[in-house]
Amino acid sequence: MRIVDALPPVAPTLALLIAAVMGTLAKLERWRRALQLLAIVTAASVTAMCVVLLVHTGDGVEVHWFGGWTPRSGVAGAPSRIHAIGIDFAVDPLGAGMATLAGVLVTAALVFSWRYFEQEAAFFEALMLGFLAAMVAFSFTGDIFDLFVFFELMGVCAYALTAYRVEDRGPIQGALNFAVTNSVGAYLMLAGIGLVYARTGALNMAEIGEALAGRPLDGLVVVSFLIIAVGLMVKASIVPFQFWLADAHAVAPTPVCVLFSGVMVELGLYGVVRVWWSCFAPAFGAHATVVKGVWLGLGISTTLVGALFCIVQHHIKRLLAYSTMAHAGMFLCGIALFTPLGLGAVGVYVLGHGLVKGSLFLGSGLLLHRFRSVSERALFGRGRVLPLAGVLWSIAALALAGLPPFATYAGKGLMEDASIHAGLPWLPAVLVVASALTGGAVLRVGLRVFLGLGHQPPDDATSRHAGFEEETGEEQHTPVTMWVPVAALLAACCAAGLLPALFDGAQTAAARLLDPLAYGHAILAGTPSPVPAVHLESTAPTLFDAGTGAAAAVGAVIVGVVPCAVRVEGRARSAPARWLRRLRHLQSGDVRDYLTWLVLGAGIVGAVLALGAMR
Amino acid sequence: MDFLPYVVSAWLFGVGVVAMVTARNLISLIMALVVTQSSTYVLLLAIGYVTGAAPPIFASVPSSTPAVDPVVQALTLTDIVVEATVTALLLTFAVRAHQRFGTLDPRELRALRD
Amino acid sequence: MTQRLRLVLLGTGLSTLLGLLLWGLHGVPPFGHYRGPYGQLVDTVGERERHVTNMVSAVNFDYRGFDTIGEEFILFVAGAGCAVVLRRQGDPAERTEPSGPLGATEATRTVALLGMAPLAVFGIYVVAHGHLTPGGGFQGGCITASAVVLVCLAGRCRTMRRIVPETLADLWDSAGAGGYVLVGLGGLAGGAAFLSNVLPLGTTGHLTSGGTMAVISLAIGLEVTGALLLIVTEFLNQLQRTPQEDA
Amino acid sequence: MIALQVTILLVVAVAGAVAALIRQPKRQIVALNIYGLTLALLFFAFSAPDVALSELAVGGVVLPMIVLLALARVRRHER
Repeated sequence: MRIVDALPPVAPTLALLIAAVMGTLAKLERWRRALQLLAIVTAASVTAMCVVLLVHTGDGVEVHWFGGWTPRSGVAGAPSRIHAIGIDFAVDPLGAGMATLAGVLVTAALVFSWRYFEQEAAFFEALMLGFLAAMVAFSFTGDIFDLFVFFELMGVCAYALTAYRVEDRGPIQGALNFAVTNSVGAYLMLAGIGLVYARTGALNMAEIGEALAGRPLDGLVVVSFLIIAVGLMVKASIVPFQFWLADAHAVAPTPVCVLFSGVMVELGLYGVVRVWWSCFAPAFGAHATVVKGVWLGLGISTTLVGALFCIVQHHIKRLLAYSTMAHAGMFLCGIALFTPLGLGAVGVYVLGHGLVKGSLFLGSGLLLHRFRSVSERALFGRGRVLPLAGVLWSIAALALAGLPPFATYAGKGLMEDASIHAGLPWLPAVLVVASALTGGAVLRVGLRVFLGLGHQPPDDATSRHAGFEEETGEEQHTPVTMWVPVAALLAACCAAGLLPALFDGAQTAAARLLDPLAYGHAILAGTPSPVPAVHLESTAPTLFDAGTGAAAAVGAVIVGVVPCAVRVEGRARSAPARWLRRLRHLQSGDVRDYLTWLVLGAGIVGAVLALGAMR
Repeated sequence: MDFLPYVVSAWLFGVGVVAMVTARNLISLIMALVVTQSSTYVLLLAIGYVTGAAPPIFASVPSSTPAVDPVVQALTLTDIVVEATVTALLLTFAVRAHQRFGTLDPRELRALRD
Repeated sequence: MTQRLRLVLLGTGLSTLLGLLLWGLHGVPPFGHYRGPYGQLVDTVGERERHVTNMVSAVNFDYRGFDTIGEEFILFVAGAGCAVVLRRQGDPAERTEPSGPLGATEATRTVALLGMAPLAVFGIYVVAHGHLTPGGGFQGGCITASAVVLVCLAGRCRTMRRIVPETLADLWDSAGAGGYVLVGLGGLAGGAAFLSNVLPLGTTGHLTSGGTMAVISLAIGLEVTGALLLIVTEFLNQLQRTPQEDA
Repeated sequence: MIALQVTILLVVAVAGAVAALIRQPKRQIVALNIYGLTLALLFFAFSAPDVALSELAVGGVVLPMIVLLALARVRRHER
């Protein structure tokens, strides 16, 4: 057995084992530093394993059958099929890439939190490692129930981490809303898995795909896909399932927000992609266009709502959370193109976005550590003492908008090319506007906080209250362990943008994922999956990409500078402001409202899907 | 009549969701969540049931006896563990929320509004 | 949002969603006529291949053992999460031990104390026989933990804490969860796949049959007992908060 | 489908609705406990003794106990 064959199971379980060990030792305050170091080393090793797998899976799917239970054929009832009796990890480049991103971000977050928590921080590292293991296993698994189990593990770690700062009022509320909405989503997903199992008698995704293919589409298939996708989309913060996102982000410790925004939301979409192409795409056949339309609709609404809420925010962590939502919408649009280039572009974009957003969240953590506030108004001009942070923040803001040569630029450019090829020439405009708005909002925060540009905002009670979520008392010094991850993530995003091999690899990997039959053969029959004979597009940057990149960056600068130059506070009574306030009231903080939207959204999406599929 | 178990499962889901949305008390809401989740147990076990078949345990019967599907039962077991743990965690949130806000009414817990 | 609006929206959404669900369920084989290959496969080969008689345990601890690792860690993380959320922030010396927080009477105390030992033994029995008869680490762990908690219900939380101090529960929790992973890695170290059943399978029907399954069941039993006791202990610690802390 | 299963299913449906919709937390715990026991019965009737045993332990003992403890904590605070 080669070493690399052992890596898929070892990567997540190593993190789990260390988490279990740290659970016992968590209360030993004297060993605190040693435990933190152990956690960082573990996360870094897991990341290294994922990188090796990413490189190695360039030429196929790395399959590991737990317990050595390889599939078998010739079973009574359905003798022609090959049946999986165990659980498999099927690591393909996209899965390995997501796992690598998770590993990098967890490592960066752990390094950042070296000096972040002044009070006791028992179990923090154990929870973070559990979270990492869940994300890695979620990316690797080829079994739909295993996907659910690690979806839940990811959720439970995330709920506990959201509530980590129990000293304050907010975290409990944020964690509660997060946990209740995501749990209902998970139950829907499980019911969907039950329906699929009733039809196919299989839990392996490749086997499900084969069993569902070639039959007329019926209610069971449509509904099971609907509820599985809704469960995953709650995690992916797609409108109208997104309400938990801002509440949880606003209150979770900043190193945890890095993971929520940088990779957890994206993993929700990864789950949708995995389930759709492995299990359901062959069964939908020609009706796939309905799914495509629904996803485009959801993606665009998510993008616009996220971007709009982003620019009107003054709470920096909430602002970043809404920007994540806007990006999740863009990713869904890219996925809905149903082409290798589109999906590959999303892969690159997710990577770039995760790194930049991680850097930005850690930057806001830096501000929080230094000034005990994340309110744009309360921090006005106070960032002048941290010029380096200001520079990094502004670069990251422009990178978020898609400034060359960052990976976000490459991802967005490729996605724009892909939408033109797919016959949706208006989609690039949406992408440019949304990235200009979100990047601009972040830039505006930078200009106000680090340069004190524009008017001193009114120091009203709400702004003073809103920022001081976490602790009180000011810090004089920012430890180097906080600077390094902020800069390193930004540098990594830049480096990833300069790797053309990455773009080609992403497209090839996407082409393979879009070919469910090849995937099924690779897993069930054990034959390596060939590169499908589809036409792959050029991933070289075009003049058009440069144009849209420049437009987004210039747009971001305009969106960033204008509010500093013009007094907007006085216009609170104008019609758009009133309309916007009404819209913001939807984010009521009451979990019962969120559940209502979830059920209503699932019903509407389902009705559209059903009507389209039965036509 | 053969459709009844599935109707009961859907009913439990619906009742649970309605109870959650109309709850005036977080602990009530969490208990309603438990009922919502139990709909998945009924669904899974109903799917795997075979009329007249034995439990998938061959301690006192030969293994050639027709038995119901053991896989859904294993899945349901996992599901029950998940339920117990998520409920415990949610209850700790409720306890803390009550400590911080002095109430369990979801309407009052809106400290997050900015 | 007003309650009325909420109900209207929920009514619309829920009736649509339930309609869709029933439409989907319409495609499920009629109740009692299921013929899925997976379960049949396990029922056919399970006893022969695994030398155990409980097919549910064969699935949970062997064929789909990796799911169970995930499940164990959900429990583990939830225990840690409860400890994090309920961690105390006051001076422990100020706390007073509650006596009978649930208002136990003398009669219930006696019943509870008498019931404790047999219940604990039964729990261990259920853990040990999981691969043969209904039961296993999870069910047995729940029963064992309940037995310990009975002592507390009988109004003797201090005694309960002496039987199982928090550190011991912590240790069980970690040992169970970590032990399961070690069993998996053992398979890998033996040159086979992760979670390969590398121990001798024994004779079907015997207590020692099933190879690693018995070890896994034990690990789960430990972990479930530990995690549940940890959660209960955290809640009990809450009960003894001094009023000053709440202010 | 036999009459026993139909009966228990109907009982479960009623008990579930009661457990979900009762508003008074203390009574709700009792209702939830009863609901857990009816579910365990149903699982026995569905030839799933493993699951029934689990549900008996969780729905019959563990869950009500934790909810009771949480409620006791809240009550204590209110006093």
